[in-house]
Amino acid sequence: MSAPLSTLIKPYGDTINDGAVQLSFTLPIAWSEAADEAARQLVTKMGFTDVSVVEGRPIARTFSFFVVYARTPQAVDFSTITAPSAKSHAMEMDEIDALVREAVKRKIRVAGACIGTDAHTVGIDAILNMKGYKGDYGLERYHEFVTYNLGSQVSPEELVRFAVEKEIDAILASQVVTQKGSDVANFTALAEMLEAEGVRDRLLLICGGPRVTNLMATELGYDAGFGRGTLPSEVAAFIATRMAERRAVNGRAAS
Amino acid sequence: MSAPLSTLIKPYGDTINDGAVQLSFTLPIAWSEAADEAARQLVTKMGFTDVSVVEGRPIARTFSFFVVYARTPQAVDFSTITAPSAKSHAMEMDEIDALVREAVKRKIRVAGACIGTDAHTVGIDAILNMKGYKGDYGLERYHEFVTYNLGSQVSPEELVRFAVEKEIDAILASQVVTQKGSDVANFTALAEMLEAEGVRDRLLLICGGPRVTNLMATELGYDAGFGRGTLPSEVAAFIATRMAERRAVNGRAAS
Amino acid sequence: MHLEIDPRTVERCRALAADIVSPVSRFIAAHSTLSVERAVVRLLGIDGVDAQEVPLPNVIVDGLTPGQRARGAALAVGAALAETGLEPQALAERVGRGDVNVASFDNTPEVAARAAVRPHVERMLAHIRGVRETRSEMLARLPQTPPPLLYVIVASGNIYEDRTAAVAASESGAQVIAVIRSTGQSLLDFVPFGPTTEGFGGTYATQANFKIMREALDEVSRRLGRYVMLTNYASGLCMPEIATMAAIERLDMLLNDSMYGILFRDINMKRTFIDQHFSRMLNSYSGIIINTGEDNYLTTADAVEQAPAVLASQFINEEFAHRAGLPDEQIGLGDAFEIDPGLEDGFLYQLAQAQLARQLFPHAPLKYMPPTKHMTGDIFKGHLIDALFNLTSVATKQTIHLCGMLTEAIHTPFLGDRALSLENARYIMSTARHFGDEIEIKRGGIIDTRAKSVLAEAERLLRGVAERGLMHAIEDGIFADVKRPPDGGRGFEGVFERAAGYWNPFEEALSPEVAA
Amino acid sequence: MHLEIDPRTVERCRALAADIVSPVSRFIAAHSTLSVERAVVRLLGIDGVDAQEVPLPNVIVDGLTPGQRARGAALAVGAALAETGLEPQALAERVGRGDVNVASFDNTPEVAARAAVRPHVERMLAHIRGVRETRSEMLARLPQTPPPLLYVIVASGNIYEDRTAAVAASESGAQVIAVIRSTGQSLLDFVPFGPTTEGFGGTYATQANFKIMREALDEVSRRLGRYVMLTNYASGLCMPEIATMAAIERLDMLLNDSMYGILFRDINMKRTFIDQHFSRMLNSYSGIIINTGEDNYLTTADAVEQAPAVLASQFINEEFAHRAGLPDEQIGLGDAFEIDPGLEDGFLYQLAQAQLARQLFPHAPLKYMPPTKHMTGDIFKGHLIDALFNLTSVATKQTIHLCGMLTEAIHTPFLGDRALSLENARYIMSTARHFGDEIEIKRGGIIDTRAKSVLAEAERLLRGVAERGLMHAIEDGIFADVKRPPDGGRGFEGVFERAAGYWNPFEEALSPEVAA
Ligand code: B12
Ligand code: B12
Ligand SMILES: Cc1ncc(COP(=O)(O)O)c(C=O)c1O
Ligand SMILES: Cc1ncc(COP(=O)(O)O)c(C=O)c1O
Repeated sequence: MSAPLSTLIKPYGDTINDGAVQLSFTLPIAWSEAADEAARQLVTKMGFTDVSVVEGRPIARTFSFFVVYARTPQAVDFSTITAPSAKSHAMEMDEIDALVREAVKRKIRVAGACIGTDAHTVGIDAILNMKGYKGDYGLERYHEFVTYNLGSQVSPEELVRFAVEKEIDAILASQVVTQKGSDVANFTALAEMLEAEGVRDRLLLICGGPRVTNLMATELGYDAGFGRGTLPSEVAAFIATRMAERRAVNGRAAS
Repeated sequence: MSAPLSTLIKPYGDTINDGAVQLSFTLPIAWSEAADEAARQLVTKMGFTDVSVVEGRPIARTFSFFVVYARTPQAVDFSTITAPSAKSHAMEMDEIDALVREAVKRKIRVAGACIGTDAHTVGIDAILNMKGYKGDYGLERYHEFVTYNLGSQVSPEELVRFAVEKEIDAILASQVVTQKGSDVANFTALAEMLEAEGVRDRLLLICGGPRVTNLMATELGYDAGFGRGTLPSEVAAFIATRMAERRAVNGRAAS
Repeated sequence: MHLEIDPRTVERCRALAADIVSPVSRFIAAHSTLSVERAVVRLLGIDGVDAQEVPLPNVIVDGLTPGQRARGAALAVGAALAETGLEPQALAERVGRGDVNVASFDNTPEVAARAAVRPHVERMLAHIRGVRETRSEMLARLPQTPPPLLYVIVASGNIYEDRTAAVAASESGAQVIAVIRSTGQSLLDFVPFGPTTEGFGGTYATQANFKIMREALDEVSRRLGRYVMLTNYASGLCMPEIATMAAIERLDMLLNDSMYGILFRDINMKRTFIDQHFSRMLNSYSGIIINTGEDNYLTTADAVEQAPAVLASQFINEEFAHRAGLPDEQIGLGDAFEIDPGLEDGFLYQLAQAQLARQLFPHAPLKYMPPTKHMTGDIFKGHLIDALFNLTSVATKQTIHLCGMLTEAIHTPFLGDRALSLENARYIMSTARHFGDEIEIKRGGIIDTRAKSVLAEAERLLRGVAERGLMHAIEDGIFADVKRPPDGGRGFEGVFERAAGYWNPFEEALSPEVAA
Repeated sequence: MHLEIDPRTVERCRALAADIVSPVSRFIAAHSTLSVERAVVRLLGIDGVDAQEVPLPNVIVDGLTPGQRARGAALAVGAALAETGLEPQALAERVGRGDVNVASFDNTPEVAARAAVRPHVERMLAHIRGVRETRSEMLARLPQTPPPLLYVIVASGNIYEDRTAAVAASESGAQVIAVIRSTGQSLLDFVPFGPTTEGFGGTYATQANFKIMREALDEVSRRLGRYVMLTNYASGLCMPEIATMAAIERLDMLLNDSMYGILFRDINMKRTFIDQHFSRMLNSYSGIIINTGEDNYLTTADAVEQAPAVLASQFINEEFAHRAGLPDEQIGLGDAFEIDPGLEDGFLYQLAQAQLARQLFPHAPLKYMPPTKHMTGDIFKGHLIDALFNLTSVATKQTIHLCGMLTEAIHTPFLGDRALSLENARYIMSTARHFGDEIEIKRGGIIDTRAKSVLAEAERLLRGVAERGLMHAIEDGIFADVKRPPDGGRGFEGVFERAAGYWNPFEEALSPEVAA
C-alpha cells in the first residue's frame, strides 16, 4: 500500500516535489572539460536527473572540485518516520527540582564523563557545570541532583566502577570525536560493560555529543541520546521524569 | 571487462576512493528530530552510505534545511569519458589573423546573437565587441573577421535569414537563460532551421553560454560549444582553424 | 564613517541635473502615451479583459479616434458615461463585447463628460488614500526592524509557488518581497490579467497576482508582528498602469527608473520619459517608495568605470522624481556591489561608492543591489562576495538591501538559497552592526581619493549631458555603454502630442507644485 | 588602523611578566626531566627502537641509575662512549639489545666522558646550523608571498595521504602546512618511530614522518617557486625531543607553549616549564618560529571574558621565550577569532583584540587562529565566519594565518575544504588588502574602549599572578577556567633535581645570556 501523497516528501527547490539537491565533491583528476563531464556522469550514476555541473575547477595539479545541482527521484514517507526526541518535556529548573522532591523523594545521583580517548569536555561540562549553556544552568546548580563530573578520557571500565561504587542513578557519557566510528565503539563498550556487571537496569544510561541522535542512542540500548545544541534543563527534565516514572512503577521509597 | 583500477575514479574526501560527497537540500516539513531522520533516510535511499546529517534546522514554519555528508559507492571510468574541448588551440590574435590570411585567403564573415527571448547580451558581446573579455580582444578587433552583432532576442528565423543574406561563414548563438530547457529548445530550433534551409554545411555553427559544454553542442549538431569563461581568442582560433581545414579539403579559393 | 565632500560640487551637480531635466519636463508636459491613458481608464475603475483576453483598458484606448486620444481618454470615457449612464466597469464590459463604441460620443459637451468622470476620480483617490492609510497603520502596529531592510526576490513563474516562497522567506527574516516579472513582460503593451501560473524566469505582474501576494504577506505580517513589504516592477511599456495597480493593491515599493526601459529594454525614450512621470506621480500619492535601476549600469559595463555614470544617473533620477512630487523619503536610488572580486582593494572602492551615495542623498531610502555579474557556479565563493556586500551595506547605512544569492549564476533562487542568503545578511549585519560608526576614513587614502574622483567625474558627465541635452547624450551612449536614438525603440508609436483641451483628471489632482 | 595605547601600562605588563617568570626560571635551572635527557641523547645522534619498539633514547635514559640521571644523560652516555669506543648509535643499539648497560660505566672519569661526547655535540650543532642555513637559502631563492601566511592543517592519520593533501594544499595556495598529531600522542612519554599510516584525528609526529613531509614540500616549493613551510606540535610530554627532531628535519615552526600542556593536557606544570625551556632553546638555535596556544583559552571558556587572560598569557609566553633566547621574530604568539557569532558587534571586539596584539607585539609573527568553537554543521554560515576572520587578519596585519575550515564542526579537513578555505582567505585578503591602512578607530568608541579595558584587565591579572606566583595562580584557575595543582598531572615522576655536577652540553652551548 502506498502512502497518501501528502506524507511522501522530496527535496524542494522552488516547486513542490522538484527534488532539487546541491552536491559538491572533489575528484582526483586534473581539471579539463572531460573532468566536468566525469562529474556529470558520476552524479547521473548516483541516480540523479537534470544534472548540472555549475562549477568545475582545478584545485591542485591532480584534483578538481565540483558544484552540482541535480534532481533526485527519491522520496521518503514522512508518516513512517519515527524519531522520538528525548527533549519532549520543556521544564524549568525549579519545576524539575520540585518534581524530583515530590515524585522521587531523594536526590538523584548523576555521573558524567567524556569517554575513551576523547578529551572534548566542553560539551559534557556545558551540561554538568553550574554555569551551564546558553544561559541555562547546568545540573550542578540543581538542588535535587548530586553531580560527579569525571572529566575527559575516562575509560568505560572506570566509569562503570565509579557508578557502582557511588550508586549512580544516571550515567552521562559524551563523545565528540567520531572519526572511524570511535563514538559508536565507545558507547557500545560502555553499555555492554554495564550489562555484564548486571547494573544496566538499575540506572539511566544517557549519551550525548554533536553527532548523537536519540534514535541512534536507543538503537545502542541507551535510554536517551542528546545532540548538538542540547540545554542542560532538557537533560535534567528527561532524568527527573524517567526517575519519577520508575518510582511510580516500582513503588520504591528512597529514605 | 572492468577498467584498470587507476582509471576508475570516485570522489576524494581525505583518502583515495572514500567517495565523500557534500549535499544540501530543503524538505517541505517543519523541523524536528524526525525531520533530521527523514533527511538521513532520504540520502540513504539515494544510495549513499555513512550518511551524516550535520545540520538540520527550520528555515520557515514548514520548511527545513539540511547539510549532509555521505559516501557514494559509485565510480566512473575516466578512461571512457570523451569530452573533447573546442578550446584546444591556444593562439594569439596575430597568429589567428595570419592563419586566416594564409590559409583561408579571405576575410571570415561572422554573425552573433542572443537568440529566443533571451536578452543577456553581455556574454556574446564579450566575444564579439572590440573590447573583448578579460583583456582578450573581441572578434571585431581582428583584421580578418567581418563581424555582425545582432544583439538580443533574435529569433532563429531572423538569424538564419541574415546568415543566408550576408553569406555568413560562422554563426555564433548565445543562450544564458536555461530555465525549463529554453536554451536547448532554441539551439535545436536554430540548427533545424539551417538544415531545412539547406545551408547547414556551408557554415560553422557555434553556440555558447555559461551552461554550454562542447559535448552538449556537438550532440545538438553544432560544430562547437563554448562555456563559462570563454575568451574571444579561443573562439577565433577555433573558427580560423576549421575554416583553414575546410579550405584545405575543398580547395575552394575565395577571391 | 564619513567622507569629506565639497558641498559646492554637490550643489553644482544638482543644478546641472535640473538643467538636464527641465527641457525633458517641458516635452513631457506637452505629450501623453497610450499607457498613460490606459492608466487613466484603470483609475476610473475599469479592469478585466474581453473575449480575446485583451484588457479592457486597451480595448477602450485603442478604440479612441486620434482626436479623442489627443484630448485624453478621460473626456471620451466621461462622454460615454454621461450618455449611457453606466458605471465605468459596466461601460467597459459593453465596449468589450462590442455593444458600445466609445468613439461615438464625440459630440457630448465637455462639461458633461467631466462631470460624469469626477465622482470616479474622487472615489479612486479616496481608495488610494485609504490604502496608504492602512499601510501607515500597519507599519505603526507591526513595526519593521531597522534598516538595512532585507529584500529578497521570488521568481518561480507560478504565483502560488511564489506565495509559498514569500511566506517562507518572511519567516526566515525577509522584510521586503519582490516578485520578479516574467521575461519579456516589460515589452508587452498591455498588462496580463488574472492569477498566473506560468512565467519565464519570473511571474507576470497582474493585479490578481498583486492581491494574492498582498493577502499572504498581510497574514504573515500579523503572525510575525512585523510588516512585510511587497514590491514589483513598473518599468516597461506599462509603467503608469502598473503604478495604478500597485496603488490599488498596496504594494509598498516599485521599481521605477526614469531611464531603465530606454537603456536596457530598448523602449523609446520619449515613451519612457512620459510614462515614468505619470507613474511616479501616482507612486508619490500612494506613498510607494520607488527603486531606481542604476545597478544595471554595473552589470552590463565595467563597475569601476561606470561609477560616475551611476552617480550622474542618481542625480537625474532624483530630479525627475522631485518633479513628479516624490519626497526624498520615497526616492530609493539604486546602486550595486558589482566590482570584480578579483580586483585588489575592490572592497575599498565599493565602500567609497556606497558611502558617497549615502552622504549625497542623506534622506533617500537607498536601494543597494548585490553582486550578480561576477557571481559564478562556485556558490561558496559567491556566499563570501555577498558577505562583503552585506558588510558594506550595514557600514554605509543603506536602506533597502537586496540580499545576494549564492546561486545567482545558476538559477532563480531556491527556497533554501533565500534562507542562506538572509542568514548571511543577518549574521554580518549583527556582528558588525555599529562598524560604520566606529571607523574614520583616512584623508588622502584609497577610499577618500576614489570618492572624490567619482564625484568630480560625475559632475563632468552631468555637464556634458546638460550641454548636449539628455536625449542626445543617451544617443551617444553616455550611460552603461548603451546607445539609443530618440525616435527608435519600442513603443514610440504610442507617444502622441496633447491637443489643446487635453484633460487628465488624475494628473490635475496629483500634480505637484514642483512640476508646475 | 591604530589604537591609542598607554606605553606605561605596557611597560608595567612586561615588568610583571618578568616578575612572574623569574622564580620559575630559577626552578627550571635547578631541575631536569626525562624528556630533556632523552633529547640530549637524541642530539648525540641516537635514534631507533629496540625489539619491543621502545625508542632507544627511552631505553638509555630509563637505564640510568638515579645518580647518573641527576647528573645528566650526557655524562653517562659519554662514559659509555669512552669505555666502548663506539659511535653513539652503535652504542645505543647494543644497549637496546641488552649487550651493554649504560649504568655500568659509573666510574669513568668525567673528563673522559665529556671528551667522548664533545665531537658529537659539535657535529649536531653543525648539522642544525646547516639546516638553518638551507632554510635561509631556500627562502631567499623561493620567496614566500607576503603575510598573512596562509596555514592549513592535514590530519588524515596516514602520512602518505597527508603528503598528497599537503602538496595539493600548497598548489592551491597554502604557505604553511601543519601535520596535526594523533589524539593522545602528547600524553605518550616517548616519540613513536618510523613512518605511520594509522592515527586518530591526526598523524603521529615521528622523525620519519617529518622527513617525508619535508621532502614533499621541498619538491613542491621548487615547482611553485615559493618556499612552503612545515610545522608540527612540540607541546606534550616530549617537547624537547620533538624540538630536536624538528631541528634536524628542518621544520620551520613548532607549536610550543609554556603552559598549554598544563592547562589542556593535564601535564604536570613543573615538567612543562622545564621542558618548554630546553625545547625553546633548541627552537631558537634552529631558527624555528614557535607558535603559542592562547587560542585554546577561547575554545574552552568564553572568548569575550578570556581576552585579558589571552593577553596576560602572551606576555608570559613572550617572557619565557626571551629567556630561552628566542628573538621576537621567532615568537609566534597565539590569538583566535572565537567570539560568539551571535553577539552584536562581536566583529568589533575581534578587531580590538587582534589589533591590540599587533601593537603590543610589533615584531612577533603573530599566529591567528580561526573560529572553531562556534562553527556548526552549517557550512555556509561557517564559511562566512571564516571570511570575517580573514578580514580581521588582513586588516590587523597578522602574520601566521590559520585558515578556518567551513567543515570545522564536522571532520578533519577534506582536500576540497582546504581549497575552499584558501580561496576564502585569498579573496578577502586581496579585495581588502589595504583596508587596515585606510581606516582609523574612533576614540571612545566600542573598539577603542574594548582594547583599553582588555589591556587594563590584563595588567590586573598579571599583578595577581605575580603576587601569588605562577604555579599557584594556575592552581587557582586563572587561565581558561582550568585548575591544576603544582604536583599533579601527568609526567611529574619524570621531573628531578639536578645534582651538583649536572651537565647538559647542549644547554651549555645554546644558553642565551638572558637566561643566565
Ligand atoms: C574545542 C575543541 C577542541 C579543544 C577541546 C577542549 C576541551 N577541553 O573540550 C581542543 C583544542 C583541546 C581539541 C583537541 C582536539 N580536537 Co577538537 N574540537 C573542538 C571544537 C572546536 C569545539 C568542540 C566544542 O567544544 N563544542 C561546543 C560544545 C558546547 O558543543 P558539543 O560538544 O556539541 O556539546 C553539546 C551537545 O553535543 C551536547 N552534549 C555533548 N556531550 C554530551 C553528553 C551528554 C550526556 C549529553 C546529554 C549532552 C552532550 O550538549 C552540549 C551542549 O549543547 C570542535 C569543532 C566544533 N566546532 O565542533 C573540534 C573537533 C571536535 N575536534 C576534533 C579533533 C580531531 C581534535 C583533535 C584530535 C585534534 C588534534 N589532533 O589535535 C584533538 C583531540 C583531543 C582529544 N583527545 O579528543 C574534530 C573531531 C573530528 C571528528 N568528527 O571526529 C573536530 C570536529 C574539529 C575538526 N573538524 O577536525 N578540540
Ligand atoms: C547581467 C544579467 C542580467 C542583465 C542582462 C543585461 C544584458 N544586456 O545582458 C539584466 C539585468 C537585464 C538581466 C535580466 C534578466 N535576467 Co539576468 N542575469 C544577469 C547576470 C547577473 C550576469 C550574466 C552576465 O552578464 N555574465 C557575464 C558574461 C560575460 O558571462 P556569460 O554570459 O557566461 O558569457 C561568457 C560565456 O558563457 C561565453 N558565451 C556566452 N554566450 C556565448 C555565445 C557564443 C557563441 C560563445 C562562443 C561564447 C559565449 O563567453 C562569455 C565570456 O566568457 C546573470 C547571473 C550570473 N552571474 O551569471 C543573471 C541571470 C542569467 N539572469 C537570469 C534571469 C532569470 C533574468 C530575468 C529573466 C529576470 C527578470 N525576470 O527580470 C531577466 C531576463 C531578461 C531576458 N529577457 O533574458 C537568471 C537565469 C536563470 C536561468 N538559469 O535560467 C540568472 C542566472 C540570474 C538568476 N540566478 O536568476 N539579467
Ligand atoms: C529599474 C528596473 N526596472 C525594471 C527591471 C526589470 O525589468 P524587466 O521586467 O524588463 O526585466 C529592472 C531590473 O533589474 C530594473 O532595475
Ligand atoms: C600550543 C599547542 N600545542 C599543542 C597542541 C595540540 O596538542 P595535542 O597534540 O595534545 O592535541 C595545541 C592544540 O591546539 C596547541 O595549541
